[in-house]
Amino acid sequence: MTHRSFLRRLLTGTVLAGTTLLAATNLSAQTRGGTAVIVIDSDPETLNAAITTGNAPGDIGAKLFEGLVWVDPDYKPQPSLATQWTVSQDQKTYTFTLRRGVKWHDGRDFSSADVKFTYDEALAKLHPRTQTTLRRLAPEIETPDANTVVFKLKETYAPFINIQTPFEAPMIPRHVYAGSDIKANTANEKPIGTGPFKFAEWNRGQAVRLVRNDAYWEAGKPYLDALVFQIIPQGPNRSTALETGEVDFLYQFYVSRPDVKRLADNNRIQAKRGSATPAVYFLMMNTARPALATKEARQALATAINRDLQVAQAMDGHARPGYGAFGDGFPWLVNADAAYAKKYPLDPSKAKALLDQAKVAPNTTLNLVFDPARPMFNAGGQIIRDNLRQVGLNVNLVPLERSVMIQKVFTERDFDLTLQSFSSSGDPSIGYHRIYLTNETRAQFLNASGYSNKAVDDLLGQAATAADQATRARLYREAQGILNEDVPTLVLYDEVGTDLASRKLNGLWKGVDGRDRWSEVWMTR
Amino acid sequence: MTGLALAPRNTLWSRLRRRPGATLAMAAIAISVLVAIAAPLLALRDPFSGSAASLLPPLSPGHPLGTDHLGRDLWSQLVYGARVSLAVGILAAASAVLIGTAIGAIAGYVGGVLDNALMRLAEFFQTLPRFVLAIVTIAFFGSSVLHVIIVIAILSWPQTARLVRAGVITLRSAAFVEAARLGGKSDTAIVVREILPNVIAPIVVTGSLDVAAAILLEAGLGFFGLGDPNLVSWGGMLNQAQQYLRQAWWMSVFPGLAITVVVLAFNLLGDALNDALNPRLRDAP
Amino acid sequence: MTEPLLDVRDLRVSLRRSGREVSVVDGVSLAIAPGEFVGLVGESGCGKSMTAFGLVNLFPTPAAHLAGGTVTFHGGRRLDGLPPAAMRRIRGAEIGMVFQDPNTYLDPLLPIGHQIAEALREHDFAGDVDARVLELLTLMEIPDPALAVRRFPHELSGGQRQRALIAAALAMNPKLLIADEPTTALDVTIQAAILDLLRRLRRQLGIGVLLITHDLGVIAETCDRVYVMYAGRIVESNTTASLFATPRHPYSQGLIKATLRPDRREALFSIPGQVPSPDSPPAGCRFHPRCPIAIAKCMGQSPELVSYDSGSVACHRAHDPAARTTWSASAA
Amino acid sequence: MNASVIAAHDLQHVFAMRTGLFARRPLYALDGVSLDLGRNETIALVGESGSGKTTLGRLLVGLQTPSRGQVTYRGQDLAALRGEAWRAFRRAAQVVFQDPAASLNPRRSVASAVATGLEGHLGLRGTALYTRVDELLENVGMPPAQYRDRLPHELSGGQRQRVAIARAIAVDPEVLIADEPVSALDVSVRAHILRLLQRLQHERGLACLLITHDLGVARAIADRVVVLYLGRIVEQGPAETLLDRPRHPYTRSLLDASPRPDPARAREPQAPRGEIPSAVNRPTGCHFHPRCPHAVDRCREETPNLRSFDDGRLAACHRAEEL
Amino acid sequence: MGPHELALLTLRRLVAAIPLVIGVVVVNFTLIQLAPGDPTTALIGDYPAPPGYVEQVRAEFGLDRPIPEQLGRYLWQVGHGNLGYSFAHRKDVGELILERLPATLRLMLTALAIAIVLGVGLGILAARRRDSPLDHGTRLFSMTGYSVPEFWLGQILILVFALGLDLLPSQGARSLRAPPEGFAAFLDGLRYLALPAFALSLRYIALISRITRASLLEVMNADYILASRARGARERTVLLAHALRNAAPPIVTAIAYDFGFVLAGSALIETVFGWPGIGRLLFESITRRDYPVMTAILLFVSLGVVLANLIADLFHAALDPRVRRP
Repeated sequence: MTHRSFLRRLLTGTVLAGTTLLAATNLSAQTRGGTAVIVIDSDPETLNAAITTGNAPGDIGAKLFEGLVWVDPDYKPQPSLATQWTVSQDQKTYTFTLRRGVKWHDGRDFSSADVKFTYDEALAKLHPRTQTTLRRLAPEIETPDANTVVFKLKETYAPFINIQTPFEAPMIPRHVYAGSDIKANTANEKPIGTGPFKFAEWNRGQAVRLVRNDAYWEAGKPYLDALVFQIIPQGPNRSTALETGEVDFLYQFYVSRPDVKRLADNNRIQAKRGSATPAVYFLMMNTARPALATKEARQALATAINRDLQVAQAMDGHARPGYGAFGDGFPWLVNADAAYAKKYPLDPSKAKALLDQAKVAPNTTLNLVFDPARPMFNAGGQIIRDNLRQVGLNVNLVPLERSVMIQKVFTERDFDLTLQSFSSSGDPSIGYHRIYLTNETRAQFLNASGYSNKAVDDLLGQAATAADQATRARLYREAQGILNEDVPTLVLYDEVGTDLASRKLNGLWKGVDGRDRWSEVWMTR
Repeated sequence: MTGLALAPRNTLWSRLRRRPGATLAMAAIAISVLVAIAAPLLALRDPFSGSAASLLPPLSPGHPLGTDHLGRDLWSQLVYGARVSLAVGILAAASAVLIGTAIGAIAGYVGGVLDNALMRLAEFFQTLPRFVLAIVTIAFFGSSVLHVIIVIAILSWPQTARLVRAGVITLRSAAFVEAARLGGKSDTAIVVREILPNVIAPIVVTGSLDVAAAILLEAGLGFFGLGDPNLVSWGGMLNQAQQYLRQAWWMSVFPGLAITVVVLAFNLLGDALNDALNPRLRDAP
Repeated sequence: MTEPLLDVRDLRVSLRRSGREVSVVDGVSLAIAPGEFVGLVGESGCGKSMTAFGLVNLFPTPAAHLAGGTVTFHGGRRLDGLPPAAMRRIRGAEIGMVFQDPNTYLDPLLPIGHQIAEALREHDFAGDVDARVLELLTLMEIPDPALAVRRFPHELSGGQRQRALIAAALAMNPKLLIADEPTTALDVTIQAAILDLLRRLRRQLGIGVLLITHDLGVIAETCDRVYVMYAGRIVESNTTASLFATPRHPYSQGLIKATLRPDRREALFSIPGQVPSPDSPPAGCRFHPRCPIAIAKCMGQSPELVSYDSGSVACHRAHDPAARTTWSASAA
Repeated sequence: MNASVIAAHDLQHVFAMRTGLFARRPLYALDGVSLDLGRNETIALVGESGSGKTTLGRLLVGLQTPSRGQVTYRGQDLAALRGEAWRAFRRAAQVVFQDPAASLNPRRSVASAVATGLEGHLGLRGTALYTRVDELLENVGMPPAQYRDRLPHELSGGQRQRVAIARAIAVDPEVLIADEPVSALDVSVRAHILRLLQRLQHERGLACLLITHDLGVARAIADRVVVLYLGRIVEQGPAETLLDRPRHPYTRSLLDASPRPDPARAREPQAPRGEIPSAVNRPTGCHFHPRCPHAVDRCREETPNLRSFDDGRLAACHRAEEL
Repeated sequence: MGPHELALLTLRRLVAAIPLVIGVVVVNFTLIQLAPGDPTTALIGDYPAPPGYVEQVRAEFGLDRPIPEQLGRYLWQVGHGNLGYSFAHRKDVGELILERLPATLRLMLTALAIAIVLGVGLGILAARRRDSPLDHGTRLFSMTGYSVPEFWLGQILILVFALGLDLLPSQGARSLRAPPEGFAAFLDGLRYLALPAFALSLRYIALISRITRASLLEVMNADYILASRARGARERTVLLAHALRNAAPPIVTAIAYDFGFVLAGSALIETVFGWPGIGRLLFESITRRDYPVMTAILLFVSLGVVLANLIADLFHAALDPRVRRP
């Protein structure tokens, strides 16, 4: 068992034990009332969570909108707008029974027509992530009655139920959006959902304010009277605001890492370590460049770069050193035999030898392109530069504004090395395959290393559609064997996030994602 | 007119020296320039060489000012950073002054439509939000020190141009200029040899203030992460320090102080020069 | 002379320059009787203006200050050493001042009526300020006073500006008017008109006037008595008629001889050399380096101001007949 | 009188003066002025400020171009001069300016000021230049060894003016315009400068135009006097007769107003009424009529022409004979 | 000054400003267009977009048109009061700016008011006691204020006053948890204003005090000051009626001239203090490549500068009769 999964069990166990205990001893401790202040970093581009994957809209949207299910910390789907569901034998037909008596914030009834509308018109066309999935699955949606929805998929897709969350598939009202341009609908600024909180006001640049939905379907919930999403653009200032009590909740995405230790030690603050969604940070190498064309050269870099230092200094310890091609965020698929720790322990003299072998001239200069808005890339770049100098390579740091970086790296492929991070989005097939699959499109956020290996493409293709976990694990292990040897991309670390909250808040982290399930949060006064 | 005349050097020097601020400022500038030149000698370690000993506080063994989040020696960074800050400040200001002087002299001397056009251009550049444009431009051209210098110079010349133009206009019909004209001097000779030496005072003053402004602007760009990460600069150090403000105040305080002191020195010098060169503010004749 | 309006004894004014004290007015004594029109003449740099400023202890530069002497004003009051607040109540109320350049001595941003009224308001004038301003403008012969009150300096001609300045100086009916080169910046025709005005005002109001000028022609046409000043000292004083008829001091003689006249063509004459800088005045008689009849004594010993007939002179050779026509030989 | 070196023919100089949002009104600095300046003579140009004296001087040396009329140098229109001819004229006409402090570059030495034209026009360099500069300084009574390297602020006003004169005569000009050369100087040293000008004029046969507001100065060295009022010549003639017996009431009022060092002269207040009007609002007819004690209706309506009189004088007054 | 004169003067200055403003729009637009990077990347997020999606978005916002055409369309729209549509905020730019404008005005005007009061006050003190310890002290203070990087100062202020002393809030413009009403809301607003307004004003205190001092010193040497004293005027009269009035034009000019820079400064300060104004919107739109918002804000800044200069001109005209003549 990896260190990390152990930690999660431990944490989950604690939280569960805690709630059970509370539930058993004193139910009335869950008091009504209070306003919680949650931090976001900038104005959301829209409040319609069905057409964006932005963090802020997701955060706010999770309180306004609901999916058919929510996912608990053990990745188990739990009933939300759907009370129950069945899966056909071939795993291609999903039937959901909808909750009765659910009303939209404007008082209209929620029905299966809303689900079909949301899928057909919003998610499949406008949701940046879900639409890619749906394009492959091409579901046919039937609504036999107001409370039943049937999805018929073209392909099997193991995580299908798990994407029915308020983040991946939030339900929006048909009666508001039908017949309009969904992207331009004014309801995107004054959203209507079914969730525990209702939209109240949006002061641009300052805050979005939600108030309790008194007509929420789950009686007695939510506990809080209001939620305020305060905008604080700068990381350290967000930490400060939590310390001074100006805000109550800091989602891991918005946490300034160097502050975590101090904040966690503060007895007015509680912390929860652990990421909802695995994500890897990596160094992609341009195999089209002569100096990086050979695997020996790339292995030399893997041997010369200090991944522990990256974790300690670039991430302030909030990461696990790179394990292999897919990190170790999905413990079931890791290939211990091919692990970086075994293959590429830090060894500058061996790296030099490998470089000689690859006929890379000493003092070759490599351009390292990155987005300077990400602090860990600034620091990481400096560390890599220092590491590679030890083995006789010069690194020229090229910080580029995000959109310019995208153009340089993904469109023009004008780089030697680049620092990037990809999120798994819950499954390696969604988020990680794109790092390695042969890619000729030059679209952004895909494999830009120029690496192309038919064997890898085949293995990953099978892994994406294989229905059972054991098969998938075997395919992934095999792929790792190849990829960890070829290292077109060196995974530097797996992110470990930490949510931070005021101790006044109780009942947090009921869902796998800290932004979810705020209907259960209550405030000590 | 005599207001624009620069008094002979010795008296300027003595007037400057009588101002306590000026002496301090010149000393501070001299020290920072020396530090920048002697950086390799003064630095204790390679400023880029990292170690696991990160975030050591000041007065740690081997690290008088402590280390940063990558375990690099702050003192060595500070010393090398002086090079970038001063080079950017001085070169940018010098370029701005050169451009401004040329444009101002041409506009003022030639007059007419050309003057109008050039001054509109100057006005135009002054209306543009400088810092914002600098950010956009640096983001576009990439953040190298040379680009920073060019951008600051291009955005800073109008002030000098206006002053030079005003001086040239006052002087172009001055009796001694007309005498030179009657004496058969060419226009270029008149501008360069008769007029410009007499408008040096405001040029020197704005030049000095421009250095201060350029250092601040560079620091601002660095703070926004638009500095050149392949060099150590004080602004860049502040940018890195942002994240560690609460953990390692020294990462922010030392470069912040360094910027303040050097900028202050150039501002004080400009102010003192202004006083010393402005005859209307002088003591009784 | 009965009780003088102003009696100045041994007035000294110094400048602080580069940490040194430089004496610019060095023991000047002069007196003005009530209603008397007295001239103070000399080249620029002789300390005429500094003498005038010293009288009211108000200097154009903070470097200048009184360094000694007594100033006794009307009713035996001592002005030297008076605290600033008391001195302020004298200035503008009992002693008015008019300056050289009417363009710069009027505040460009305020209507002239306001500036004239300032003198009244600051001295808590008891009567109707507006009426008094109109009265003054009428007295100064400024056309259309009711309109002129609201005019700004730039809307007036040079002559009218000077009249406005005089009006402000006379607003509180002072007993003494100090006029420092009041016509130098003006055209001759306007100069004549302003001088006419001053003469008339003296007759009408009976005020004493101290007129400072470098122009002997102006003195000749206006003053009762003259003081001739050279390098910070008075070298000669007399009634105007006597001074012009029989100047005793070589400097006075030279000044008169050097004055160009439009009515007859005379040989061009100028005094050689220049006024010494107050930083390093010559020893003995300060005029000796320029004086054609200087003797050894002149270089070593400073001559006292000695009275004779109606006047007094500071020259070692004042009683030497040769000294009456000092410049005849050197006239070129 | 010799043949003219520089002559003005019916010169008019007009500025556009802004008087409203879009309105401009003409300001007549000079209007119909003709003047001959011959070799070896000194003409004094007198008048109050605003009469156009300085403008006329600047037009004559080509520092400004007239709106109408022409200036001729040796019979050639200045406007037509180009290249060498223009440079020759530039060299031939030099100016001594009013304020000696302003006419010297505060940052350049006495020698370099005097050298201006020698370098610019004659192309002298090195020893030849130094020798010539020293000669010139000697000539204006400034021992070169003592003054050569001084800066203007180390000189007295009279000395500065001598340097300016040395600079002007350095290029052997034919015409010298002296614009109020002594008005900024002390009474006691004015004669020095005037005498110097007089001597140089005689020695070199210069055509000299002395611009002054001081009739005493005019009387001292001028051969002829020209009186300007509001941009027009009102009287012109030999210095002696003109100043002794002015024909124009304006000349008379100027004379009356000039102070003289003579307390015996019982001068009754005779200052002309009012002040010189603005050149934007010139009175009709004879411009002087509002201030003239002798004005009649005709003066208000009809502009008097400049008429010759048998004593060699010209005057522009309808009543010149009667008065 | 009559209303007629005032109107004429205003009109003339406005007419003169038109080409300037158009020039600013054109250059801003061109510069931003020249800059690499694609605004659609902000819209698409961190995930590979499906094929054709980028093109679709680009077409939708007219980004596929030639730049001159985009400029022409933009100018036409701006001329009609339409500032475009923000990709990042999915909102009309005009509305977006108008929503943010009050906060910025509140911050800037407060900072400006502090700067004017303190700056002019310190400037007078320093000038009145020239070369005294007070003068040197004031100048050193103002000079230091002028030299400290404001973003750094902002963070130090937060550290000291919000964290260290727990006196003032560090973020935002008003209490969000329980918004107060009436006078309490005003006080609440002041508490939030204090730190950012001070941080923003420090530079301008320095600037204004320096100019006030220099201008006063120059004016105090003027002849009319001497004349006023010779008239027996009290020092208070000399200072208020003559000296300050005559010293005002350069001070006003400097304030107007720096108006544009105050906004640039507020972009930094608003970011540090989480102030919901235009400055931060600008900063955010730069990082998001939100072209329409950037061009619109740059236009606003330029208009602000033009307006500030106009006000300064009118102030001059009110003060100085010589300027009043058109």
